[in-house]
Amino acid sequence: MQLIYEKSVSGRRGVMLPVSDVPAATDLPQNLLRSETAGLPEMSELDMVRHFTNLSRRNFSVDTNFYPLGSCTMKYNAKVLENASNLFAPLHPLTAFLPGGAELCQGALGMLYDLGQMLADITGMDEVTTQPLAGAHGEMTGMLLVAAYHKAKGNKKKYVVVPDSSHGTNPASAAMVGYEIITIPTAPYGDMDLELFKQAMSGEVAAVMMTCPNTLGLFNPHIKEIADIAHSHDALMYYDGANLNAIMGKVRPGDVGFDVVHVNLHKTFGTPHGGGGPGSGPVGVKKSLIPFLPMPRIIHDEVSGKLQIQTDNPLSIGRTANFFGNFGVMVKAYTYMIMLGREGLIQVSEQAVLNANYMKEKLKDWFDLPYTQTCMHEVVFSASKQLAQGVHAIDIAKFLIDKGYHPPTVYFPLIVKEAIMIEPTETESKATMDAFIEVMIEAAKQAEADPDSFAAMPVTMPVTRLDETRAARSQTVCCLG
Amino acid sequence: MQLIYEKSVSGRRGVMLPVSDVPAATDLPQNLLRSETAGLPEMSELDMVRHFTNLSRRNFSVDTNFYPLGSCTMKYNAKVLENASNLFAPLHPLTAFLPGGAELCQGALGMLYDLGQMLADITGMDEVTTQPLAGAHGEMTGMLLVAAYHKAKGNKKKYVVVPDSSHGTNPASAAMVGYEIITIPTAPYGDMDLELFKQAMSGEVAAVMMTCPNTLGLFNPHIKEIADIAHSHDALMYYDGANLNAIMGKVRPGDVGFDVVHVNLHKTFGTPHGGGGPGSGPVGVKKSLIPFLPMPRIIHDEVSGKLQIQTDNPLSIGRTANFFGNFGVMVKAYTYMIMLGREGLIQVSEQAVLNANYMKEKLKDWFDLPYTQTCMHEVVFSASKQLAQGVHAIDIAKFLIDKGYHPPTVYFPLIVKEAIMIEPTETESKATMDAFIEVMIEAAKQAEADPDSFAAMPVTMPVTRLDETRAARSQTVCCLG
Amino acid sequence: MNTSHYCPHTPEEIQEMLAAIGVSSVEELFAPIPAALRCSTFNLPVGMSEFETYAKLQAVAADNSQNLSLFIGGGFYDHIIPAAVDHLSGRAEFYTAYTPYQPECSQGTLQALFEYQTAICRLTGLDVSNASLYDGATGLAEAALMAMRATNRTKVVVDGCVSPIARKVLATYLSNQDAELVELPPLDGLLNREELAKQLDANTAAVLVQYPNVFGAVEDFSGLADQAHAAGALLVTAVYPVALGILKSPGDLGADIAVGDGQSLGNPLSFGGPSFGFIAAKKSHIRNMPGRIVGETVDKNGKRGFVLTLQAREQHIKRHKATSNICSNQSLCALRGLIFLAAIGKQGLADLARLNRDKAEYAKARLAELPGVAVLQTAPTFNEFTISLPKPAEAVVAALLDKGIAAGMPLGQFYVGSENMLVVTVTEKRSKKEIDQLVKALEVALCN
Amino acid sequence: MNTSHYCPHTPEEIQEMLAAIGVSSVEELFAPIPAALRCSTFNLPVGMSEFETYAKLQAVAADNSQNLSLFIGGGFYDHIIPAAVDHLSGRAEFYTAYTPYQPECSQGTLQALFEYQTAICRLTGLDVSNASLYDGATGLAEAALMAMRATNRTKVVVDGCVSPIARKVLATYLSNQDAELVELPPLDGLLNREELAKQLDANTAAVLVQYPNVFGAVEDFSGLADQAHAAGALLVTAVYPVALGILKSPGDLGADIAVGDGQSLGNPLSFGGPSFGFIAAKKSHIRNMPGRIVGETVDKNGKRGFVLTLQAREQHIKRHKATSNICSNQSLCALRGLIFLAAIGKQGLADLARLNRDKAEYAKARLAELPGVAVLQTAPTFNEFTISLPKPAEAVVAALLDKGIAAGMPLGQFYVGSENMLVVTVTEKRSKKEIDQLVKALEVALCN
Repeated sequence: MQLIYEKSVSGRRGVMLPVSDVPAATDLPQNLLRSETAGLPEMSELDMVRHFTNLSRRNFSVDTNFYPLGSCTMKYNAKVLENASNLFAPLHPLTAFLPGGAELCQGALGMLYDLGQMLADITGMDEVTTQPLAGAHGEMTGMLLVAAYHKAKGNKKKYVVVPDSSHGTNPASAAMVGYEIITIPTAPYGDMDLELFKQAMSGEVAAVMMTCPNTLGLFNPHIKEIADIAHSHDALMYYDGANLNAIMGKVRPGDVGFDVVHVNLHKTFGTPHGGGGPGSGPVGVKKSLIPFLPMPRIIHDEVSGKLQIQTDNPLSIGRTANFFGNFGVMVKAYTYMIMLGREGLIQVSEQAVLNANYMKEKLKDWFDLPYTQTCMHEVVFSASKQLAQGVHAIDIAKFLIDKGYHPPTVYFPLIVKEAIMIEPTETESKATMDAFIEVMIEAAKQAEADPDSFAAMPVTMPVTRLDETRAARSQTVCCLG
Repeated sequence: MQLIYEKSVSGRRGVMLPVSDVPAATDLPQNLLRSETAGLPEMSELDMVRHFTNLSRRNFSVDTNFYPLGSCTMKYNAKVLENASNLFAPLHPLTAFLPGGAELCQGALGMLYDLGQMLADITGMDEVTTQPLAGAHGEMTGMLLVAAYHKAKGNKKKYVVVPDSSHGTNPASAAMVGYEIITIPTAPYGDMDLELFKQAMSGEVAAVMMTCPNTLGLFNPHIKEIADIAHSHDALMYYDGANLNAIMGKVRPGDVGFDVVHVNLHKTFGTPHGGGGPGSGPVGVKKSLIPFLPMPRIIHDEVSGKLQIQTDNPLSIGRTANFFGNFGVMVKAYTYMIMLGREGLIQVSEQAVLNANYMKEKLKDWFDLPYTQTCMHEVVFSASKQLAQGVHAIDIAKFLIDKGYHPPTVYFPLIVKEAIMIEPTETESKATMDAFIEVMIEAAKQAEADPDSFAAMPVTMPVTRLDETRAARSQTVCCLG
Repeated sequence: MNTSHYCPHTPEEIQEMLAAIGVSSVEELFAPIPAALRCSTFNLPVGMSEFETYAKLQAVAADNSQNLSLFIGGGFYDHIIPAAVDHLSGRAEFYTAYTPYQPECSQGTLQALFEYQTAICRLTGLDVSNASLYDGATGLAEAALMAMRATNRTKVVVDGCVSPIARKVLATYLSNQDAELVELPPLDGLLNREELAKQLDANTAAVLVQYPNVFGAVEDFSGLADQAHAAGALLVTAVYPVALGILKSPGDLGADIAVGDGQSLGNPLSFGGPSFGFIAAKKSHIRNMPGRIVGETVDKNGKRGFVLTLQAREQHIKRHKATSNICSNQSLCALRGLIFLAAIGKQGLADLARLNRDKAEYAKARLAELPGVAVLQTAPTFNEFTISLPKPAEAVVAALLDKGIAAGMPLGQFYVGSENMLVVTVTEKRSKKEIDQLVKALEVALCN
Repeated sequence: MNTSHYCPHTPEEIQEMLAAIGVSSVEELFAPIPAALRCSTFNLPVGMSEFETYAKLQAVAADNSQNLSLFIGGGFYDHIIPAAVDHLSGRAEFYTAYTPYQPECSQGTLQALFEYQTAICRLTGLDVSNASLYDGATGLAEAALMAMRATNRTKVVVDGCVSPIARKVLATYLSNQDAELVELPPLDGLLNREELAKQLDANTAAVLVQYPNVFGAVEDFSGLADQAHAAGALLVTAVYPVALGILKSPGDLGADIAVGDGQSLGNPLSFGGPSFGFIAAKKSHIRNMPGRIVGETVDKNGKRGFVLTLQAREQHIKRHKATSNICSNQSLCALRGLIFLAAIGKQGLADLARLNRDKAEYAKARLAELPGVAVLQTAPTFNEFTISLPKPAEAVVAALLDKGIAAGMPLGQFYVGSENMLVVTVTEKRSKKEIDQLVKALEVALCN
């Protein structure tokens, strides 16, 4: 498909603007004006609409394809969430900061407050900030809170401990807060190696960042012991909420020793992933960390029953973003949560785990399963059997594309060779999973029978396999005018 | 793709209903209850959404493909029209008929009244009813008005005259009002044969139904003379507004002798075609026909400045549908009209005609052009040259599908052998037309070089050419449970 | 030239195109229109930007009472519409396509309409359905014409308990046909079977009844089909599709043709339209059906596909001998109906129907407790019922409108002597609280 | 089990699946969680139907003042959003997909992001852009970190005329880094160049400025890039993208990095989010860029296609050595930005910018006529300007809020001694009538 710039025609106009009802201002001085009009598209509205409609048709998506992308929780995005979020489109965020402004946005503030309360309840935390704009942003916010906590206590801390199965964002977020990383290998049974962990712990460790269940889909049974050890060094326990979809109503991070937790609303709480975002990564903390929460903070005034806004607090880490975070995303998550309610969310986790274990059971004879125990919401296979025939995980992925399935996550977690990480989510029906299982088995058979056939895949898409090296070398990241 | 019924799973539930907040009623008597629950789909919401999203992707449409379907005016459907129409979703039509109800819907009534006034102005009529639900429904309404007029005058009328180039709806609508049809052949120059018309006219003719420009895209220069002849027999002139997109601001049906006109809002006024509807077919009339208009009628009270509703009138033809017609469609048309305004609508017609003539000029060397004069908004070619090689108009159509174009209308008008009727509309850019022209020329060349290749087309769609005879024979019009 | 929305050409492009055509101005292209006939144009106002236009429409919308507590129905019902209905029918590939004349590139619309036809057949218990008509009222008229064609008779007998608006449309449709229309006056809000028996003769094409009827009654129509068939007439039933979640289907009743309005299936009230009409019939009548019909077939490779079928019935082929003049129908509204039914599901529609009845029965019982208020029907009702008031219904309704409640439809405008009668509708969207407010407000109004 | 929304299995299916797994209950699957750790669950309320839920959200939305006449900005602007933006970004294939890790089945997102990057490059006059950051404020912080990496220096100098909120975010981001942050106090609402010269030293990584600045001034930054570069520092400019329709681009100014908030490009106010941050830079800095970048390449047949590129910078490869921790960005908001720019078009953005300035200049002139009101800036302004009032701005704003007018942002909360200062924003959406009402209401408030 042509680029929109290649379809542009010089002088063509798109959407008309209102005609001015005020006098034209005198021109700005020449030295402030741009040398030439920016080379934006010049399209008719129809051509523009057709361009983007047809571009959209070149995507796989949850609404068109099964999308078992492990660690991303690609569940159904209920349509009512979109409608709900649109209700707040005209609300200007500064409204809340005008004199008496809180009074003008009690609905929005109340929604945020209630959302925080519900998230605190689900995770076992005492208070939640909704400011972080995505999971990684929540991690950074959380680590800033950890740093502020230690600073206030006069602790000298230098390290953050992460297992080698962790998401890359964990060490990256800790690094943005100035910490050095200690990585703990995964033991053969799939959990962080407990002995090596114990050896690594010291008074210089600021925090331990865990995903639980981890990226292998396994719940660490020693989590409480780990937390106790960490706390004995006055290290805080950080919970990466990426996999919260597995455990709602079963276990609460706060109850097993975690002090800080971020939640990915776009995973567990059904808000759409938007082709890469926006997400939302609220952070919950235990009481000891509340003084450090970022500003603004919403406070429920018991006397008036109204919501108020705290904008300053000497111990606060400051601000990690504008205002209250990705509000529109939170409206969607809130809508999802009150719609499903307590029983609904518990059922979500139960059926997410059921689906993953079903997938595991049905495919384990065909693909190598490095960790065989009961998994939680996702299961990690390896294409090592197929690799013996020269077929890589990425080849299986391209096979699946040709069959109309978005591939699972491949090559993550890094600790599993040729990893294939499948997360069906609870919203997929048995029929969909059975059809996918059949295609996966077909891939395994074809890897045996005709391994060379994979190199040409995919063949059903607008493009065949793309040359990533060339992209990195040429660094063509925009189209010159 | 599987049918939705084939994807259903017994016992599966879709969207949840509210839990009742009132006591359960006692059961209805058994003899009133259905014997078994109707076999509707049983789908999860995700599976249902995926089903229809993927079904939608099996359509060509204006937003995805150039769609030069002659006589249908497949112009761009502005997105703001959808938003505007949604604003009125909760308004119950009976509101207007409650005591004092008109007062409760002044906005809606005012919109309808203004729309009628604007349509009257554009067509040169004196009043418009918005009740008819589509073009053909407008025709029937118009013919009922004609019949009522003659009845009131004591005229004995039996026939309606139509040219053979007319839309099938014209004779069909006249027949529904009890008239017999006299069909006038088209003369070699493309207009209704004037001499034969004169011979056909008599005191028994109730009306002459004309499309002008006609379905060949030609404006009849004798239209005023035809009207005068009709009127001399006290026959009324009916204007089929299907092709109004060609003439806005250039000529008004009312000014050249037409007494009744219907307008297709879904053609000229940019409302979407919906895969076959809903349309909207308001009917405008000259003063002499106002007493016969269907009820309810909206009246502007000069004294109060308010809109009122007339529900009864002894001469009225009655009701041709519920309430005020396809209101939501009219909101869209109204939005379109006030947005474009006078100059905008004139430009619409000018560029629609420009585009059609450009298409005509560029293709006339490749396809037989039975009528060579300047066309209006559409141009009719014939595949007779290609037929000599055994390639039919339908084959050209399938060739175009494989190239990503919705085919023009084929085999209509019936009077042109192997007709290919192209209506680009004003919203298509030159680049789109040039690309289409190139592909049409390619088709012409391929018809010469390799006529046998067409039989296999299309090959790029989910199905190849379909067996229509088998469908008519098997009469499988629903899926048995 | 480029002064307007949606007309893409630049002045340079226009010049190129004019040169290719061989004329010097766009105006020249209008030369075929004789100068004497040219208009001095029309008087529409100057156009506006999209932003200003939408703001204007918002103002128009605000100038209506759109937030009434609705206890009115009369053929248009305030039902829930799952969000997915808007999102899916809002797919551009659905709403910006047209009639699927070219089946290979229209399988989306065609399969959806085939699935719609199936839903209608299953809901009505009949064999064949078309792909939609305009609305329920014109559907009733089309059914009468269809019965006339099928029986080659000209007399149509309609129960006076059928919606008065639909009967008006029916009368208008038949007014210039070779047809005799007989209306049977209601007997205590029900079909007058004795009068019906008198009207059944050798020229009777059809008997038209409705359930629930305009008063809300769900009548026991057992034996009615036999009675009609014995006289060689067809039975046509107009039905409320949500009620069919629990009510005996037209097929169960032995009806030959069923029609109804599909608004209640996923289409907004929208001041009365667009909605859609459905029509279903016994298989033997398929060639007399009006409108588009989608049929299943196979492609060259034997793969299943869908096409418009039996087009020889239609106007674009048969012209004045067609079964109807209908061309554009209400396809997108029918699609919404299908999506609604698929979203709610098999058991869901039954539950929805029960929920409607539960709400209405609660309201009926509470209203019946008010002094001077009596329930008309002895027959069971669904989500609509008629009460008689101790004073004119119009005045009472007007009083409640001032409190934001549309209490019901006064019957006096439709039936002489019914000035104190009110039809009250209660859908699943009315909460107990709203019903209690209605009862309270009515009590106050009746005391004043 | 099937008690909830969006969980599809029937009880029979659950039994089948459990049997396949070889357990007898779903609960058994949670055995890996030690019993002692299990929670007694949480206390969320009982769920609701979609209809009830949406009604609740409507009530929440209604409990806000969403219809104020907005003369506030401060980084979030009330601009028109063409209807097509919602419709196109509402395509399910866009919004229900995720990061395009598998390029062949994600060419829609990838090409759109490539086109977005191009739009940002052209708007900013710079060479490379990423595929979006969270927002403008975090974008400024990322730009500072990027400059530190590029220069291997640790001192960041920020103009005090940069948005106070963005400066707070910047400070928070740098708070635990090996970094020194210096804020230059504004000089008459402009950059204090003398102070800047003092702060430029061998450890200065970047100078951060904003235009229009927080007071609304469009400052002449000629020579600033040379000044920074002479000290070996980079120039980072935070920009308001709508203003770039007419204002000199960062590239024109010689800036090395440009950042900004994309809300004004087709994203609703939505109480502050989601929006998106853009970042663009000279080509030499591409390997120091944070976040996703889409690059052009070819497939096996030489056909053009797009992929995520230079991923070696990113956290999922580089972990703690990544250029940033960002993973999910604001892709859909960036897409909206692109669609907005494509809808408005090249000349349209310039016209839009002029329209904003015309409205603001009109308002400025009218307000300046009021007794006691003075315009702060001597520098030109775009669509925002600062006025001083004869009394505290907070009180005046409060008085106008009562009349439905959000008259501006009082500066006192951000700058000591600015209690009488008010920043007034006027976008193209404010009609002359609204501006006149603001002036009138302010006049009244000042008299009281």
